[in-house]
Amino acid sequence: MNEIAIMLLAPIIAGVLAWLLDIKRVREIVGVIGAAVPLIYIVQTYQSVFNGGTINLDVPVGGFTLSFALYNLTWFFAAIAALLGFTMALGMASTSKDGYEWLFALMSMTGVLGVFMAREFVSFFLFWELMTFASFMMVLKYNRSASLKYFILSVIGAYAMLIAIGILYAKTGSFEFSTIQQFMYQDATKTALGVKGAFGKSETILLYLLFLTAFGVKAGAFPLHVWAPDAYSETNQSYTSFFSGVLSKAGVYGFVLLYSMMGIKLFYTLGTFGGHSLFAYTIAWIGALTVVIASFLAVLQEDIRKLFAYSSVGQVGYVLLGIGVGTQLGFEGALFHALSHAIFKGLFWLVVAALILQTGKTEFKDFGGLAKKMPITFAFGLIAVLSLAGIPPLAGFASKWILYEAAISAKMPLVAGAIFLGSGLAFAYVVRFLYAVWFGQMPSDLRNVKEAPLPLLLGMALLGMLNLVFGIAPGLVTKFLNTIFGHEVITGDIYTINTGVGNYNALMVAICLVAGIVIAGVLFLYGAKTRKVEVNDTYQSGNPVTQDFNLSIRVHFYKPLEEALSFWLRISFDKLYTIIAKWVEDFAEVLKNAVYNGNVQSYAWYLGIILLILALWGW
Amino acid sequence: MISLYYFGAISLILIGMYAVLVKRNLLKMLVGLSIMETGVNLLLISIGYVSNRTAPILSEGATPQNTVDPIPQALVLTAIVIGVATTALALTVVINLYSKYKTLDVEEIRRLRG
Amino acid sequence: MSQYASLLIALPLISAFFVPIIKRISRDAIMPYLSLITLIQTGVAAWAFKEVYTTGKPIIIMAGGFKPPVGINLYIGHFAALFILIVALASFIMAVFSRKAISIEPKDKYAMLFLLLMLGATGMIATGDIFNLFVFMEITSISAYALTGYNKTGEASEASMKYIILGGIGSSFFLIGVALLYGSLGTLNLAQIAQLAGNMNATVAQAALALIIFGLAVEAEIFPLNAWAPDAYQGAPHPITAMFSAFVVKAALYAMARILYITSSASSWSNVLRLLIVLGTLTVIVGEMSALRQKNVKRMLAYSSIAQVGLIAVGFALGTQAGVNASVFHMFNHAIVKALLFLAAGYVAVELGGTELEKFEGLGRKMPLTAFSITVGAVSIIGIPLFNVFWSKLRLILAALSANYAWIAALVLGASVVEAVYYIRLIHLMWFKGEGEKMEENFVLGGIMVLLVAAIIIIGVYPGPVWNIVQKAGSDLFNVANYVKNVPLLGVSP
Amino acid sequence: MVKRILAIIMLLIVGFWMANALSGVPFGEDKMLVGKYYLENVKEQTGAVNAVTAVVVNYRGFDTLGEVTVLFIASTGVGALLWRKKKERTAKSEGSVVLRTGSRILLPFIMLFGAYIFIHGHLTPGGGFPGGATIATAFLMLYLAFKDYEIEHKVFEPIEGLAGVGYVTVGLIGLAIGSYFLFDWIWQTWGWGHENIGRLLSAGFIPIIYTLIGIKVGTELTGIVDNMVREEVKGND
Amino acid sequence: MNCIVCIEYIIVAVMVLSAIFAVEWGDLLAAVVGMTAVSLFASVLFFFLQAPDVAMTEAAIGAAMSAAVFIFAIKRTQRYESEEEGAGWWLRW
Repeated sequence: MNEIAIMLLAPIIAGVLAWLLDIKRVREIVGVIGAAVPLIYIVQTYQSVFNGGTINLDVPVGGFTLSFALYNLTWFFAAIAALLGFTMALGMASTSKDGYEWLFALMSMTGVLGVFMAREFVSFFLFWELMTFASFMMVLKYNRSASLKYFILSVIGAYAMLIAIGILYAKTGSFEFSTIQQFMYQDATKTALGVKGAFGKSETILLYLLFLTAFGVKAGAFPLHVWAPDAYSETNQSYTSFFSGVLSKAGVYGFVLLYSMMGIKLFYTLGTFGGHSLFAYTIAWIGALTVVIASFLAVLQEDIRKLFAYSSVGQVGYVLLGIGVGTQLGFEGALFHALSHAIFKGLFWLVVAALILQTGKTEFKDFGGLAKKMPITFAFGLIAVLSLAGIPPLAGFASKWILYEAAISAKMPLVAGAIFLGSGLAFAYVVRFLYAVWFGQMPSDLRNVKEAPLPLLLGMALLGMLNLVFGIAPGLVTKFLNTIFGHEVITGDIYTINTGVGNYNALMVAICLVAGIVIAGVLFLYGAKTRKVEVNDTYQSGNPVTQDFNLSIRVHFYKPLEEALSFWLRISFDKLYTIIAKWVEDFAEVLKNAVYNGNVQSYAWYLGIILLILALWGW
Repeated sequence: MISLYYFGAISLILIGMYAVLVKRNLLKMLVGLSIMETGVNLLLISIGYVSNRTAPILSEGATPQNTVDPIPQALVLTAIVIGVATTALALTVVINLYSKYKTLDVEEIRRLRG
Repeated sequence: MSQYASLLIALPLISAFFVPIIKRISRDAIMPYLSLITLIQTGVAAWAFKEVYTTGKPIIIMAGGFKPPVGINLYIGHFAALFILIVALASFIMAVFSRKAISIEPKDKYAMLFLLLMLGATGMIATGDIFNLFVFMEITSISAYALTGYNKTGEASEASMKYIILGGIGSSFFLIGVALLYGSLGTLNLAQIAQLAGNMNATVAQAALALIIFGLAVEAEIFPLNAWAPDAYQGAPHPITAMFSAFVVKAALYAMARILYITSSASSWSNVLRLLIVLGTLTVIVGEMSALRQKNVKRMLAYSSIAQVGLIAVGFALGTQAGVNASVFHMFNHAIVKALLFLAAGYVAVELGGTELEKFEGLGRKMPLTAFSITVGAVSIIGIPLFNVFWSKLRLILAALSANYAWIAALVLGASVVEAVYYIRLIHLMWFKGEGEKMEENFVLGGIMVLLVAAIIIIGVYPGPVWNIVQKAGSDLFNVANYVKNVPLLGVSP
Repeated sequence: MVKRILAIIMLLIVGFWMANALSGVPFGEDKMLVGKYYLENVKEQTGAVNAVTAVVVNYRGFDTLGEVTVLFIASTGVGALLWRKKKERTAKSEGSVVLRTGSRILLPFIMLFGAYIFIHGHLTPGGGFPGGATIATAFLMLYLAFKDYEIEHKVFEPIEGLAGVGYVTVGLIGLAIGSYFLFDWIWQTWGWGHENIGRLLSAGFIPIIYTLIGIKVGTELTGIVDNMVREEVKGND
Repeated sequence: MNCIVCIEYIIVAVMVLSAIFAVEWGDLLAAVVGMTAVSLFASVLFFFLQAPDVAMTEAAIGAAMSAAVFIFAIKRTQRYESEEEGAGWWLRW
């Protein structure tokens, strides 16, 4: 049987089984196996895909043919999905409560894989919806309003995509990506020569905006990000590792598609702005805005889940930014960052899942000093923190570095600035996470917290390893990514990456770092005179802090920043959308009561009025 | 210049419609409806009429050439019966309504709304 | 042989007339008798369906052996065959459901009216003569009036009253339109009207067409002529509500579309289309808006089905083959889904005594099967892929875009969003709210629900075969020349 | 008041529109197309002298069937909606002496007249529906005259049903013999009564069907009247 | 103009008049009588229009039967319509 078919079917079948059996242990085992199958096939197909091979699958359904293909680009995304799916399954093995979660978690995994491997729009859309629906069901179980927000935005995005697909189909008569791509190319050349193409300017812009909405919603790009924080935090955290790590990447993949299909056409239609292709520049700025805003909001959160939810949004912003840069370097950086974000954010969410599982707390103020209690989790948490904050030699640094280089080389200093600012803010919030949760004084009710359960730790271990590996040997990734572009965008061997602008030798950095740590350790052990001090209440200029303005790292640590930003924080798209929704509902109420007012006579009047209209329009 | 019968038929229809639109008493509305139906029947028949011809009963003296169109008459036979059926049913409903609401004013009878 | 398809009309009639005798024999035999008759009707309809779709030729039933236009002919083409089957099937399901749902006397009269409602819808779909269409429409609507008021509560009588007044006005104006048509063409047969419509006096054609569409639109629940619908849906007994939504409206819609395309050669035809598109759009908007904050689930479903009707009407009014196909497909899917939803909601009402939203809290624990089928139906009507309604909505969008009506696609989007809001409210209420202990569910109804759910999902996963059938039906509706060719017209010409 | 004025204006516009349309259908002109065919072939095809009857019963048989059905629905619906556990007449006073004696004497004649009307439907104006209505008026008189008169429900309902069954059965016999539903087997297949067109025993199954219709309509209208007259009485329990 | 025509005019006029009365009379019994009158005049017009069958049917069913049914209904509900034209009917919608 075809690999793709197995990769698509295995998770959902496992999910259905787990749901039907719904016996503890059994469903976990089934689920993990189901999630492992795609990973196995991904690993197995690596060689052939690396050497430029493709695997195809065509399924005729109801007048359409669903066709899938596994080649290097799709393989890359599918690999992310499979990997995260597997770790998610490991995590859920210890955090999931019932078969329901298994069913929809694995269903969404199938959906994502389908989206990544689809080769034409019908299957793309079908699996897109499957993924949306499954993730929605996951959220619905925990919180209705969050799920509703998520679902409505998704439906808007989905139908925006559907309309765009319809327009494309009506013009090109095909759903195939490749066909549409060629059509667009010819059309673009026509436009370039000034000949009237099939797509007018307005139509092209419409298509662009529709796709922007469709993919922007899923990627959580500003200002369509409002669903993300709630949805990410209001579900099973192990699932969130997949949700924020991979589902958002579906949106990213969508942008990549948009480029590959309509890039040239859009370029010729929309022209350039300050030397950059306008449409790409918009995407870049959307990404930059997302990064900055989401990072600021993340800094101000008091709830771990919310913090990482916002930070996920921000990190996806990096990816969009990289895509928006528009150069091949930018693309490669974006793809790399997609991978590294997936692995470190997945790791983060697993850590959070472990914390919540073991302590039942979510607020910073309830944590503290857990490093002693959960050392292994702490270790992986540390790796994740370093990687997210972009400290070499971890995956996060490599990818961000490439993005930065790309932005500079594409002469987008402002965007590069956004990257910097984002990194700084990221550092701010992860430091808080690091200290407030792991160090400092331990609240009395956390005395007897246990280490996280084994499956969860395995998941973390896998992701942590990869963080280190891709950090130290980024060449592994870049080499593969080069095959996508067909030539060496980023040169250098496994350990060093050379973007042509700058050069980064991860191994060297790593060695230096290890050496430094060793030296520091030696000094610490033998040189310094250390004395143990009991950590207790934080003091401000000698006095114990009063509750009203408690600036301990656990509570309102960034209160001053919040006050500084208070004006900007009042502007919230979330609130805006809520207001609009409420307004619509009230309007609906009024309309309903006005039209269906229960009086037969007024109904008869409606008939009369229609007759009148007919009569007047009759002349 | 519109013919007399058309005028009568249309005016009946309009008067019936007027009753439905203006009168708040259900029975009055139904009176209006049945007047409307009468008007429609009259309209049909007068459409089928042909000047100076006899009824379509081909007994003595009546040939196919000098009789009026039988189809509208057949239709109107049906329409009349349908009309009376509707009226009877409507009145039954009115009786039920009155026993429940103790009024026939359409502006009181609006428990179902929104 | 094919003339035996006239049993489709004769069987319900004779069995309805026979009910009083059955009642004399035994009062308990009535409901089983009802189910039996509907089952036989389903068999006949299935036979006719097979006949039509194997031979590919429509069945023309000539009453009294007179060729049209002299005699009245029934035209059971691809469309009619399909929808008569749906009518019979839905009636059978609802007849089975009635055994549980109908506790109010007099059951014998209920059985008669039920059969005649089915007969009326069948006739409306089958007939090939415009005045005969009027008669069958009256049969349908009068039995609908009676059944709406059947519960004899104040609400039921009120709803029935509204329905009667609006329906009365509508049918009167329909008849005026028929009179104008006859006066200018001298024939009543649809095929011949299609032949002669081209050389009709423009003003007469416009007025006649407008009035006929107006009269039918009252039955077809086009805004703002649909004000009776929510009340009637709410007041009627539960099986009857399901029948309304499943095929009574559909029959009226079909008649509207048929007459629309029959007269397509008449002048000022495109104006009618434009008007119908506007009205359909308004129907969708108002229907969804009204459903948004509905406290009573049955009424909510009613509004949602009104909105779907609007979508169907818009599809018909696009004036293209693709649009008609999409609409027919949507009619088909909507019939299945709404039958399921109203069946389940009615069953809940029978068990828990009411269809207010509070009654549905914790339904997932009380009646898991019912709750599950409601969920599937709701998810399907929202238009999630791999459920049947998605495909028809997709076809509708594609048709609208290829007809250069981009905003209709946007309309479908908006409708789906609003549907998502209120249906998810319901789903969440059923599964994640309230408490309650498991109560055992009726086996037969459970089986029926499971079958309908299976149908929804199968069509959703593999819409191919149904789509082929629907395409045939749509072309039967759209391709008027073919229709005229199929009817063996006698050479009666001016 | 505003309502009235608006209504009048609106209706005048609509009326003008309809009149305008009707001007395209001139009054009193020969617009027959199918009608001519009927008039020319009615005698040999159906044997009825009264073309309207022929159209009603033979050519447009489906309409008539539906018409009967509609009336049947009406009476059924009236029965269903006015159904109560216990119903009886609550008239206070008898009718006047004239009415009582008159109705006693006239009853058979009225019935006979009604029967005449529907039996001679194919020769003279009239037919099943007026005939049935006439019979119903007879019963109506009885109701008005006597304060505790009630029809035999046990008899009426089955008769009503059986008449309908008979009608459909005649149609089905047509389907069996002439292979068309509502086919006039007596006239066209057996060819009875071709010689005496214009006399009673002709016109195939028209007299039969009209008789059935007459009985049916009479019983139905009577049933409607009966249901309307008898009111619910609260059983003393 | 010959006499039959003027009779037609008179009948139509009376018919329309009685229709108006039927609509406007506050006493519902009177209104029903007016409605019956309309039906009867209509059946006379049917005679003039060479439609004896229709005329008979209208007289028997359209006039007599529906009048009877109406009267019974009035007997069981109320006889006088309470017609107060309160202000702002559109507000009460």
